Amino acid sequence: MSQKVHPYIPNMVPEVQEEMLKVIGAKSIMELYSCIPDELRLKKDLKIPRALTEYELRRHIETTLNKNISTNEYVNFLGAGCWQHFIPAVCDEINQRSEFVTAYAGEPYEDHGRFQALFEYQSLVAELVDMDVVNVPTFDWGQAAATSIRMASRITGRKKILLAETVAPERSKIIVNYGTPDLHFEFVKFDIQSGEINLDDLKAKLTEDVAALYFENPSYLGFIESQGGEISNLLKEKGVLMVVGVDPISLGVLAPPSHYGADIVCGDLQPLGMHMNFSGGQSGFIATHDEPTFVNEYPSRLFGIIPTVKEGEYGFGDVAYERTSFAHREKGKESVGTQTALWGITAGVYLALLGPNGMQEVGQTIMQNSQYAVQQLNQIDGVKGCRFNSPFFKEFIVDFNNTGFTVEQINKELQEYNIFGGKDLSKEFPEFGQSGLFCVTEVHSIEDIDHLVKSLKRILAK
Amino acid sequence: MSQKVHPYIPNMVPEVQEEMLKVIGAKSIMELYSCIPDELRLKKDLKIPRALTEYELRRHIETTLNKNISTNEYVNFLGAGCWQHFIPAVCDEINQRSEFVTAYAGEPYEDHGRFQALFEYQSLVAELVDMDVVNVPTFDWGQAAATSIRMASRITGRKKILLAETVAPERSKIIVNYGTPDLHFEFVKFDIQSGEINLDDLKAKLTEDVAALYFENPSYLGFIESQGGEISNLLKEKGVLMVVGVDPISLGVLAPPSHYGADIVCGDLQPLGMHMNFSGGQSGFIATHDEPTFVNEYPSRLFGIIPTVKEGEYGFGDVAYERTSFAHREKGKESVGTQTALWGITAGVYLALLGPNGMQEVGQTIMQNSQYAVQQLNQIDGVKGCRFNSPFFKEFIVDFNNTGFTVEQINKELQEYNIFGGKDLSKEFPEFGQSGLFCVTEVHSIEDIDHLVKSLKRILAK
Amino acid sequence: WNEPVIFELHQSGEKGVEVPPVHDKVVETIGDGISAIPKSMQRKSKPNLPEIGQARVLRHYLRLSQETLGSDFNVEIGQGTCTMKYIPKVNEMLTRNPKMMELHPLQPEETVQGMLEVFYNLDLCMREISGMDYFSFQPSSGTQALFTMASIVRKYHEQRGEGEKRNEIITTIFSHPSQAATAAVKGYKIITLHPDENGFPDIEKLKEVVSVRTAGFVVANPEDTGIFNPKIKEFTQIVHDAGGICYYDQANANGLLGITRAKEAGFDMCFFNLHKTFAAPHMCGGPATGALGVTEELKEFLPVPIVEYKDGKYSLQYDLKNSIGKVRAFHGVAQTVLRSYAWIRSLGPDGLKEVAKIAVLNNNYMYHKVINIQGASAPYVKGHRLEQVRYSFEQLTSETGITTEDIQRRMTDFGLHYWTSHHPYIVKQPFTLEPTESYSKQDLDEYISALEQISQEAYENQSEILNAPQNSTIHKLVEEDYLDNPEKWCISWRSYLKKSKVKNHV
Amino acid sequence: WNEPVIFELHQSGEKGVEVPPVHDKVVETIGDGISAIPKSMQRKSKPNLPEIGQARVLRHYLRLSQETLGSDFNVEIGQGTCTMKYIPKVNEMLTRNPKMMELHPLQPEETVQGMLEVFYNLDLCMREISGMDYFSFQPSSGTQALFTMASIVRKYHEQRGEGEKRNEIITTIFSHPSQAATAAVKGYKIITLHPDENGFPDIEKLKEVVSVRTAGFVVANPEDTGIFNPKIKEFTQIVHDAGGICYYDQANANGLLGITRAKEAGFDMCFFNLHKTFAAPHMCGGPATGALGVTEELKEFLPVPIVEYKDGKYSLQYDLKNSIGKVRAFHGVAQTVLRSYAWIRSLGPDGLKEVAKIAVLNNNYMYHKVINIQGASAPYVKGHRLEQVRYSFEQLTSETGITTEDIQRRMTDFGLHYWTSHHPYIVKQPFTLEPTESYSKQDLDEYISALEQISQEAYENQSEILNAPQNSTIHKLVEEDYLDNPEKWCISWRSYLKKSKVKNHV
Repeated sequence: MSQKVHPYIPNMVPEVQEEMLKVIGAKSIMELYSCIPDELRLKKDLKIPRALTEYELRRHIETTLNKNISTNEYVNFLGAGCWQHFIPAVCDEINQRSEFVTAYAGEPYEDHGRFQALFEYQSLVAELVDMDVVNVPTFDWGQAAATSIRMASRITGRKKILLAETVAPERSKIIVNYGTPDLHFEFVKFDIQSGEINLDDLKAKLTEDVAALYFENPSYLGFIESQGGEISNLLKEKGVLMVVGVDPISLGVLAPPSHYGADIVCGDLQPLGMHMNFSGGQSGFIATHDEPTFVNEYPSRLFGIIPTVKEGEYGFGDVAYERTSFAHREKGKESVGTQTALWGITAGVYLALLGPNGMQEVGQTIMQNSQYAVQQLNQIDGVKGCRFNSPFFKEFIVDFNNTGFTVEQINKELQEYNIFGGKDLSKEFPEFGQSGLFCVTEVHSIEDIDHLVKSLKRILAK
Repeated sequence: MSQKVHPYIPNMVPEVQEEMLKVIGAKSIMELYSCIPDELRLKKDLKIPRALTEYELRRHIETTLNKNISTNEYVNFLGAGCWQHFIPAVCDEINQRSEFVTAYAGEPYEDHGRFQALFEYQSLVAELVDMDVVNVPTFDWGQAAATSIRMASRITGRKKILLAETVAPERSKIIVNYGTPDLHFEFVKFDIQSGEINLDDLKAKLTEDVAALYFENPSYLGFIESQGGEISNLLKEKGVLMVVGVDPISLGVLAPPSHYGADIVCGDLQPLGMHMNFSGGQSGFIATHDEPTFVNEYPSRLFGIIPTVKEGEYGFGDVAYERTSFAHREKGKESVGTQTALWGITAGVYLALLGPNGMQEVGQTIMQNSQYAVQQLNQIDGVKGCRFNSPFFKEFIVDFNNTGFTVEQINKELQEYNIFGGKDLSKEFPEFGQSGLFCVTEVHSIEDIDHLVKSLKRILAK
Repeated sequence: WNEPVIFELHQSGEKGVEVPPVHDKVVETIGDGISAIPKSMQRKSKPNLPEIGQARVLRHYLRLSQETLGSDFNVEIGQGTCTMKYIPKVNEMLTRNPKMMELHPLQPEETVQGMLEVFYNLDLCMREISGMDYFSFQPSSGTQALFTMASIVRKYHEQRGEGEKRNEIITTIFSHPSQAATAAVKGYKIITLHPDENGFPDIEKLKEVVSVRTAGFVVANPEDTGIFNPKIKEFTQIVHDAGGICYYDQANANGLLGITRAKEAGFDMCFFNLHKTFAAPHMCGGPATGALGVTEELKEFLPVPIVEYKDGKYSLQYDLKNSIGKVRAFHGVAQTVLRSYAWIRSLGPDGLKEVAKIAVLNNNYMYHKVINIQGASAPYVKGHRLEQVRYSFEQLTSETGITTEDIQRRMTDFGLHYWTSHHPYIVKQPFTLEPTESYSKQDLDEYISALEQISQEAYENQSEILNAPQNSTIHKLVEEDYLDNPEKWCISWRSYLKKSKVKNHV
Repeated sequence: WNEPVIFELHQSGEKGVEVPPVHDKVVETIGDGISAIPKSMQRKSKPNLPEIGQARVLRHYLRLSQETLGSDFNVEIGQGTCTMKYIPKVNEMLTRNPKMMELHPLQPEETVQGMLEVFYNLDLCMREISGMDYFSFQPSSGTQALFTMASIVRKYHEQRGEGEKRNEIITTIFSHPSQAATAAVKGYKIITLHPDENGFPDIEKLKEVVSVRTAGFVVANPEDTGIFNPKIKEFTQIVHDAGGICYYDQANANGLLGITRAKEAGFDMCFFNLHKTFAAPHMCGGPATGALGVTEELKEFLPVPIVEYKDGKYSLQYDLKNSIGKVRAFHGVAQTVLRSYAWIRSLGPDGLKEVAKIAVLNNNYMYHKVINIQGASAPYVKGHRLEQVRYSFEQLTSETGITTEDIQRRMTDFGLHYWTSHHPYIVKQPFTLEPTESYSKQDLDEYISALEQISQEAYENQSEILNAPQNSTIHKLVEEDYLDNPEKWCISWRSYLKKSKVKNHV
């Protein structure tokens, strides 16, 4: 290797190096490191396997990945924060374009296309949530929720945050980690029959020092929180902001939170065109109304549309850049950096392809398929297709308590039938006993669902 | 469907249709078909399965293709005109670029990139074969050979063609089909020990009415024809042109035919960066010296470099366009049309990536790996690793006559070991009895070869 | 970008990619491998290819790609006759499946059942669409399909002992040049019919030329003019009566899907370009497929193998009694077969008919708009156009001196293609537009308004046209005799270096 | 292209894609599905998204892609500190494997062994490169890694009962703004050290500020100036002595691979941006990964899960005693982990060291060329630069009035990026160049000569600069207060329509 020129490193050519060293006035490259004291120099070689040529690398990685079984091979009922949906080929084509893959932080001139694509993404999601401001995407739902909550605290000047107890536990962890030590969190109980927020408990906890209530709709557990309007009224009385997390693919059929009083909406873009990628497809968004008190509290970049010297031409730039930590370091609003811009562009492509009708259709199909699944599951002895009596979207808790099996056992057996069963909830929500959170979307054919039901019947008949 | 608007057909929108029909002055679209007499109208619906949505289509096609077993899954020793080689990822990136995939026959202005890429392809292959003229690619080796031969006939004004008997039988069929009824073909015998051309037989058949001799080097049967110089001398005496078919991936180590007197060189570009694609990767090329008598006989397009009004800028255009059937229909040279331009561009990328050293290395590795395979095969009782005593490139005839098994049986058994054995030659070349044409390239690891040898040992020990 | 020619990027020592290495044990056992080659056959010095790092090679070709105007990027209706339609991305993704890319054509049939199923299913669809009885996907372009059909015509007559006698093939002037050219390759004398004053193929002229020497008749319908010949059945009847074979150039059948078929018009063979009507991409000019269909009677002449289906198993049938042999290696361009099959499945029977109807609607809309542009016309019969039209700027040229080639150069500035037409220019100052079903009214209006603007420029302000292109990647070409003078043409970089060196020394 | 905003492409009735249909039997059984939603929660009218055919959507976004200057397309050394290096295409292809794209993060461990193996192997490589003992790949950018490290610092001190007391984190002004910003989010008071006159972090100042309130010290080395602080070990010692944690911003470690490590310099934690040093692409700004390494002592604080290996089986370990919990959903950005692992494997130990050496060679070559450009300089100590340099055009500005922003606009005309620097502009009229190992001498010379030409223009012919960009996709922006005035800013198209309507009515 030390002799060979690597294809990725053109200037390993010795003659070229010599020429360059001459310009520099150095004898060797190592001389350029003279500023590093000897005691800091690494004396040994790195213990890393030898270099592979491209073909060897390909074979090595493919062999390794072949040890995985993908959701193309098994029928998958896992959701719980990362979901399997239909992904239009055009989404992949665009996000695999070399230009978008390798661009970064160029200026509005040379990266005009990137700016426009992200502005359009903002605009498309704005329609979906029916609000005027959407940010350049953040990391994921959890972090978007954390930031939404911090924004609410800055806006209200208050430090206490209420979280619905049904908020996804993993997201709660992120929220709390991002919120502390500044903020204090308290959980609001839920109704064990419906999953919805217990309004009495909410009222009791709604003190004057509460900045915001955060809940999710559709919730982590799948049910639809239908008390949006009432909750909003309660909050308004106390000057508390309502922050709602939402699965955007539900918004063709479900009312967007802005319609029932949300001040800040957040969620995950992954359902809108991102492959699951073992969780690499997550991407968070935040939306608010166009009020300066809100806009000025975003830490993220916000692209705005502006004119150019040519009549009728659009240009783009950073709105209220002075907010950001790029402009003012620790004095900026939280922090900003590389997040998930490519997924924002992709979500834009997805929304542009589906349009108003497609978004409604996909939402409806999910409602239909998931209700069908519950109905079929109900016909299995000892299984309750849905633990809650409330309506649900895409996900639902299947109750196995009367089967004599644990979810773990059932899921293990389902693998024999090439099925990934739902997420075992017995640790996160012990109050549900042996229950699993199953996810059914538009990608599940009737055959897939029937296969699940048949397989469960066989397993439970043992 | 008749109600729905298909994503591929925007103007199915009824309101838009109405507007357009108004401009046309027609009441319905079917009115526009009034020029087709009723008796020609199709009265029934096409019996074609119902339309699938994108997701259904994807699942349908993937399920269908999953019935295949690819050469990624089995170790493959098939060659015989379509070969498995290492394909740099950059080749795929370029030939999957939307611009190149969907471009066609634009002008030198808007398709400057396409013209330049193809001119560069011509130039790079020109270096490989060490000749000054290369065409925009044709269909495949067989058709390139057929055209080379027709060119030779037009140049010499003669009608008789000699073919080496070792020319790939399938290619011979193409050559003869393209040549008849204009040309007459005769086969020249080969030496049964070496595969090389029988010079005595050649001399006997070299009459004054012969336009050209066509042979392949390395040959279809893998051996290297080493009598190039002598053959050339014999031909020159009679004013006969020498047309040589060549596997271009051999030319880093083998002398290009121009070095031993070839007038026209042809071959297949598939080894230079094309996936096998069940034979969709084939692509022919033709090369000659830069003599007007030759250049004017090409039927294909030839791109040339020319200046533009801006100093130092390059432009490109069609050289001697008047030759072609585009210009003069049946008076043009044969015919030209869509052939395999994208593979030409890809081969250019491949050569640019490998460079002189890479081409030599890949040739050498193939020589080494294939010789190693023969040597190991020789150690199996009853198996002769290579039927010929002459040197070979990439392919070789494995002789199973003394094993008591047919090639068919052996190949069938090899599948149990996840191996595709070599091509059964017993029908094409009955003189070799039960022999198979095996192919070993740079993609075969030593483990692959040892696995073949071990598997054969087990099979033959039964 | 102003990309140099790739050889100019050479830097000795750089490397674009590493090839798979040889194993040490192989080297120990075998040595350098090269010494086995007879001295006379060893390459003496390495090929004079450039040495360039991977990133630079990639950058070069990516830039060239951006300088290429694919149909994905523009309102691609200027390449008339080529049926530039939307190429669905999902089909492209499907062709990148290793279960297709990495198949060897000689694998045992039981390991390629999925692929054979795709071939066979597409065959079934094509039969429905054409009325023919069997299809071969071996021909890899329209030209090769025409050649194959000419070969079948010859074999057919040879089988009947009329091979020598029947030595003429009849075609028409508004058909693709390859019809005539391929028949000539197959040894036929070409008889070309010119149209009547309305642009229809002239049935009287056909009657005059058919005879016992007639081997075949090949025609497109509609021809490049977009005019459908309503008497086509009489034409085929006349030829059949004379003992000839009728074959149909349906390279572009885009206006006819589900409307009318080769069978009912009396043809014995036809072919479809999968890269036109059936939405396989053009890929800068191939690889492609000319799917060739024949009647039961001509099946035995098809090139081998064809795919058959029996007892739940697909197989490759090599045993056709009078097969013409082969026209292309192995099975044809499998990716394209897959793409077109996927396309048909995504449309279904109703969708295919909508394709035809909207293609005709779009074309007639354009027709009514374009003939109203000052200086433009559509020669021959009024109306009667199906999926495309050959227009003429003859009037514009005579009134302003601006030619169709000038307009072509200027259209580049609008980011649009504009193709004149095949030679010879029977229609003077021609241009051929084919809007297909893929473009919306808004798209068509964009194209039309570009033509309108240029027409206006021709009459009012020619400098914009004469200085075109102004927005292109390169400036106006200096053609002179650089392309036709053997002293000056340079068909490779090495040739350019030699010739420019000579020039510089003079 | 002059692409409209996507909403302007709307044509009622058009459709971009069809979603998978619901099965008839499901409809029979369930009905419309929507009525199950309480009335108050049903969406009353469809979202106001545009309706556009598939081809037009594709064309729109493809054109926008061409209007974006990815690092594949230019000599990308103008975005200093970002380590824009060659993104190997083979790695991109590998990430498109369905065995990776279509994995759900909660699948049983035995069905994702290959993926976990990749995580674990990359962990092993990172340990070697840094000297740290365990890595987490959950943080999905440098900023998030910094936040995670600040969280660990807090948890660490809390565990020791010093959570309240230790409320200060020390950083330097030439480090990335996120160092300060994330620590502030975690509730810390920020103390920022300014450099000494040679540009080195000032050890005396450090001594002044450390105290019992010091929770941690975070720094990059080299900082954005490219200057390596040789006393770094003394720095970490001072902080350790005061009871603080030292964490190392190695977002960009490109000049150091195999040369020097976090461990030997005395750090307790460090992170690497996989999308910088380890050749994962930037993707317009993520998704990305900030691989976070800690010493054995801090392992228990890492976010969960981490990957462990035992008895031939990889598993996800959720059980860390004092884990800070989570910073991101599930496991992080798996694609990026795969890419960086592939990159390391394609280089091997020697190759990694060559990366560092050539990055430093390239940078020093540029340094010597750039400081000779009229009006340019590199403030602070002469030499001592590793992989990047923060330059200044202060002299040029004072002599010609041309600012670094003007130059930025003009560089666009050369198809090149040019980034000024993070705020505040401690170095006046700054620009930061980082050539990495990916560019050849020829590439560097191209970039340098563009700078030289612009400098010359500044002194001789400013109109070229003042009118820039001239070659860009768009013209000069009219900024005024469009971006900062709430009455005028438009952060979405609907907002633009509302506000421009108001304007038009006035």
